[in-house]
Amino acid sequence: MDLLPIWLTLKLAAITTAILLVIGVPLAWWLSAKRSVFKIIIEALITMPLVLPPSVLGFYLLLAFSPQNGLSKWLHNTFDVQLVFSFPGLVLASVIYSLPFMVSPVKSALQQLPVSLAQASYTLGKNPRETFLHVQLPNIKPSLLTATVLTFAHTLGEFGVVLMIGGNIPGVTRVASIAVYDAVEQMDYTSANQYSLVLFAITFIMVMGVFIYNKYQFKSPLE
Amino acid sequence: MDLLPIWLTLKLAAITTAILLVIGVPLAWWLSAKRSVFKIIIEALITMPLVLPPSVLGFYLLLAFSPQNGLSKWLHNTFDVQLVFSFPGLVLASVIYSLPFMVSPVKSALQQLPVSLAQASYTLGKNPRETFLHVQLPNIKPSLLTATVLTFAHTLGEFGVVLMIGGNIPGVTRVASIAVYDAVEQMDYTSANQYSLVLFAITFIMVMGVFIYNKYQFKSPLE
Amino acid sequence: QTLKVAIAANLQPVMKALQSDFKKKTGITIDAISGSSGNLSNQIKNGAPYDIFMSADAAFPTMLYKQGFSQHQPVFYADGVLVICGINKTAVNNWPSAIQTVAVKKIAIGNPAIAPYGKVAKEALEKLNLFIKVQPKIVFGESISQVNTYITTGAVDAGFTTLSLIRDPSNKTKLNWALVDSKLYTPIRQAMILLRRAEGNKQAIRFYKYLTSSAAKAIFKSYGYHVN
Amino acid sequence: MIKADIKKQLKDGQLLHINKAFVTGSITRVTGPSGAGKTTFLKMLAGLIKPDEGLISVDSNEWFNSAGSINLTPQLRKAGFVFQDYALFPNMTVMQHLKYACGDNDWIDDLLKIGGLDSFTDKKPLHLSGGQQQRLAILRALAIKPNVLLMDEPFSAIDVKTKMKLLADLQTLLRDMNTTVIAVTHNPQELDGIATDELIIGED
Amino acid sequence: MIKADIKKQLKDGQLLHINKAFVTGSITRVTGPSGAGKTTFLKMLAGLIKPDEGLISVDSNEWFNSAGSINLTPQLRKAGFVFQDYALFPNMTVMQHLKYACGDNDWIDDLLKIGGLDSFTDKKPLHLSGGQQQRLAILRALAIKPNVLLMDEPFSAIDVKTKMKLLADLQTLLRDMNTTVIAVTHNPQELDGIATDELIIGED
Ligand SMILES: Nc1ncnc2c1ncn2[C@@H]1O[C@H](COP(=O)(O)OP(=O)(O)OP(=O)(O)O)[C@@H](O)[C@H]1O
Ligand SMILES: Nc1ncnc2c1ncn2[C@@H]1O[C@H](COP(=O)(O)OP(=O)(O)OP(=O)(O)O)[C@@H](O)[C@H]1O
Ligand code: MOO
Ligand SMILES: [Mg+2]
Ligand SMILES: [Mg+2]
Repeated sequence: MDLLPIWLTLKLAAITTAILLVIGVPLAWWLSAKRSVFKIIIEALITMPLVLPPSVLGFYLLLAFSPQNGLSKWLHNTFDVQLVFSFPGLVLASVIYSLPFMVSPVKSALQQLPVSLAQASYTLGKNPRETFLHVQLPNIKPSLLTATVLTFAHTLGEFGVVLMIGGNIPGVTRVASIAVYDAVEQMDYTSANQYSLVLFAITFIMVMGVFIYNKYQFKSPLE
Repeated sequence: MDLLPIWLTLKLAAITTAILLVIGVPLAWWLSAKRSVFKIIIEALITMPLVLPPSVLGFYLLLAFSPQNGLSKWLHNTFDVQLVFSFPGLVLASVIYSLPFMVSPVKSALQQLPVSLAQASYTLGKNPRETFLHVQLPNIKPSLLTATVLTFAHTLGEFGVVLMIGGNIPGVTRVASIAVYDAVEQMDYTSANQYSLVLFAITFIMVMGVFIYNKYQFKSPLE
Repeated sequence: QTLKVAIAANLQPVMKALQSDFKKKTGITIDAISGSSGNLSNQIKNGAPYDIFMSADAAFPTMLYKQGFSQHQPVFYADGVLVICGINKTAVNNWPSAIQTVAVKKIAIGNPAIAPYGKVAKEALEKLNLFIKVQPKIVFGESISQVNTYITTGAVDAGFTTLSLIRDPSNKTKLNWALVDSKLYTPIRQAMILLRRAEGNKQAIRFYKYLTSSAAKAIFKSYGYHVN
Repeated sequence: MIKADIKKQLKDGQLLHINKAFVTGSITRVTGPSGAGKTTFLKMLAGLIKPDEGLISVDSNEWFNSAGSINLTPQLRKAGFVFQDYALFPNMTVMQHLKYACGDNDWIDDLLKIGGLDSFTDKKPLHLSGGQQQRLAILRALAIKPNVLLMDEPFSAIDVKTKMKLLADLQTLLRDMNTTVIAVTHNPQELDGIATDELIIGED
Repeated sequence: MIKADIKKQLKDGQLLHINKAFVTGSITRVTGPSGAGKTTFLKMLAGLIKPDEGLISVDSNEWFNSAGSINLTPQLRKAGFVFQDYALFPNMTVMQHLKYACGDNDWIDDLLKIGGLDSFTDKKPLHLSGGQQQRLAILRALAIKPNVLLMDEPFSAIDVKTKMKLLADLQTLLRDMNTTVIAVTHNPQELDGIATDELIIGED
């Protein structure tokens, strides 16, 4: 078994998760506060990758990333960044694809905190940012962990989008899910089975780990 | 645009959702009650399709569904049911694939009900089944609706598994997500775009609908 | 950076031999990316970073050439051979009548729109006036590779594929097969092009030339392809 | 006569040990600091929490006996229970609450009058004030005509005037039914002149 | 002197109208039935809920004025607030709560002694009894040395003995700081002899 696709997948998942922690958590915070119709539309858009066929997402990304496209052309000429059939492109696609896995659980956890927690912090003179960092975020740690692990695992499992905009290039876009597909197509069922088992083992252990941790952890009275 | 794939997809999603309501809701109830290590393992397994690459699931289903396989052969000989390249096969795959979308939200909603609700019902002499039907289920309606809509929408979006076990048969297994992929591969971007827009519109309207409903509905104090 | 060669799925078995032979001769490593000819063409159109595209027909490379993805006309490198193949004998012995029996439940062919081997399979069935009759049994593979998968897992009883599958020494599944009469389909004239980004890439040009060398021809031949 | 001699290791480490007999028809006031185990005690009587060891018997029936492995379900004990958080069913109207508990319409009408909820029969809990919610919780527990009525802070949300009227009515009713009442309260003056017995849990 | 003349349409349809002045250093007891709007009134004073119209002024500063579109944030008002549900931070120990609120270690030590929490400084709320949690909520509100102290049912979970001791200590402290106190309570006897003024909300 060629381990390159496994490493590539882990790298993709790690980078995607890191990016989503940075942009997804503040986004969740923004969404958790007073709702407006505009926010509901944004939230629905964020949820879309959860339900939209990967082939539809892949198709639009292919069009957007294609060098024929103005923005992609400009990116390519200016920064020498090509998005289609490239690792940066996969990262961007994965960020979009896994966004709801980070945003939704964090958002609902924030909404489930009693409002009086933030209010108490305000009456102590603390601004919303301090309140978020010192009061709200520390009290949704289990949800944050769950969101992080599921985001990571879900990115490991990304397939359809990569199939369309990745192109199965070894070491660049040939992630494990594609390697399984490729091995099956090459009738190399031994490799397909090995990749599958590795992926299954990694994701299963992660999911189990989170579940058991969430069961046995010091339970906050808020959940 | 050939509308057959759209109808087929809607049919698949409707049947899958109906089946999952019947098996997923009791399963969620069972999981929501006192937890054991065994239940955690079951729960992790149910969560797997959310994070496992569709190509892995597709690979194993291909092996399991192949008429060479003992069980499939028996099914075939006894009931004349063929699972590979058939609509029943897609239904079975979709049920597995969308299971976590039904079970997880219903389970957490049940767990978030105050335990005293069920206890109150018990002290009135009601058994767990009556309590579930008359007290617990009616009070998680919004979550049940969300789970149903997301299950339906997520089944609409199924791609990787169908790609591997469907065989792209018009009217049987050529669902909309496959039609998009197929059109893109044929460089027929007009059709790809039409299918994509239809799928995007359907799923977006459903997701928005649930979000708005959940916002404006009569809010139960329990959520 | 290694060379990236996009290959039509039917070439998968022979490519392994070509790669190792070329590596032995030149020390150059090649990454092969396989798919149906149409799928690969679509990827190239959208910017896939491939150096050479080896198609299963001439139409796709010609289209890419006309659209400016190459500065050179496509070049023929081999002619493919269509076979019908299955795990059980029943489906392939006297296949035109066998595939009409109830014993044959599913028949795999490549997607005619993107896989040239599927296109000729359909053509052969149509010539025999069988296509309409067996249509309910037909399943479409995304590429000839997927057809091969369906055959070797036993998911279908029979499938139309390339002779190189049979000649592939690494294929351990015991297969029953029969040639499809070459009069039933237009010759599968497989062509390749050197893509724009490989322009001036000495290694790419070297492999491109190697493919029409006698050494390569011998390998193609041993996998059942016709070369001249 | 209800006899309870039970032990329970509480989650916070304390050992709760209660040994007490309640005369049939008596009204016992249970007091004690927060977290002492008052709610836990009531729930053990109702069969909602299992004691670690001991014995609970009601007249000649054993409800719980760790030695004989007897542990009746809450359904079989059918103790009326007024929960500290009311535990009303958000999906049910006042009337549906009472109909869920019992089928006797005359009895339901009587209860609605006693609780002063007769003009709110089609309201769901969300649209009731805190005091009305609490009264509904009491009526629901009474709807099953329980022999034992366990009440956890049953009057905390009811203002003094309403409480006095309700208590007077309840007293007659409970005397008629000969119900044994065990009521937890934080306010030591509450139930003065009504309670006939007292249990203090966890006072050091 | 705190002056409030504010109106608020409550979610249940009632109109809450309060017009009252609170003398600096006074202790006002607020009573009234459940749901009348006591908590809402305190939150409007603290800037956590916006009144529909009216005026709130503290000495010569306007905190809220619907005519002049003035509405100070809670951060600027810095009213000490003891929440009905305590609103303790589950992630913080007793000490961290007080340090989050103020930087004066001597003051924190004083508070811990008054609240009898000096031996629990490294405990998180989950490991405190209800009464200890409530005392921590009071100490946290005092940590910012507020001019105005708003307390919502601050003694409901504290047993009588502890309450008496705490009240005595608080009284001295509040007098020293000249803090204006507004305290909601359900128990009409509570704060007898301590409260210097009274506000009844929503009694018909
Ligand atoms: N099923 C259980 N098993 C063991 N301990 C429990 C159980 N349920 C609750 N406890 C613990 O018992 C202790 C006492 O809780 P309980 O609710 O009985 O106190 P209480 O006297 O009713 O207090 P309050 O006046 O605040 O209502 C708490 O520490 C709680 O965590
Ligand atoms: N931000 C708000 N705007 C309008 N109405 C509100 C707001 N917050 C709460 N209410 C409503 O005001 C009413 C009074 O609630 P409040 O909590 O002030 O009562 P209370 O007097 O404190 O009762 P309790 O004694 O039960 O604590 C309730 O019907 C509540 O729904
Ligand atoms: O080799 Mo093909 O392009 O799949 O027929
Ligand atoms: Mg209690
Ligand atoms: Mg209040």
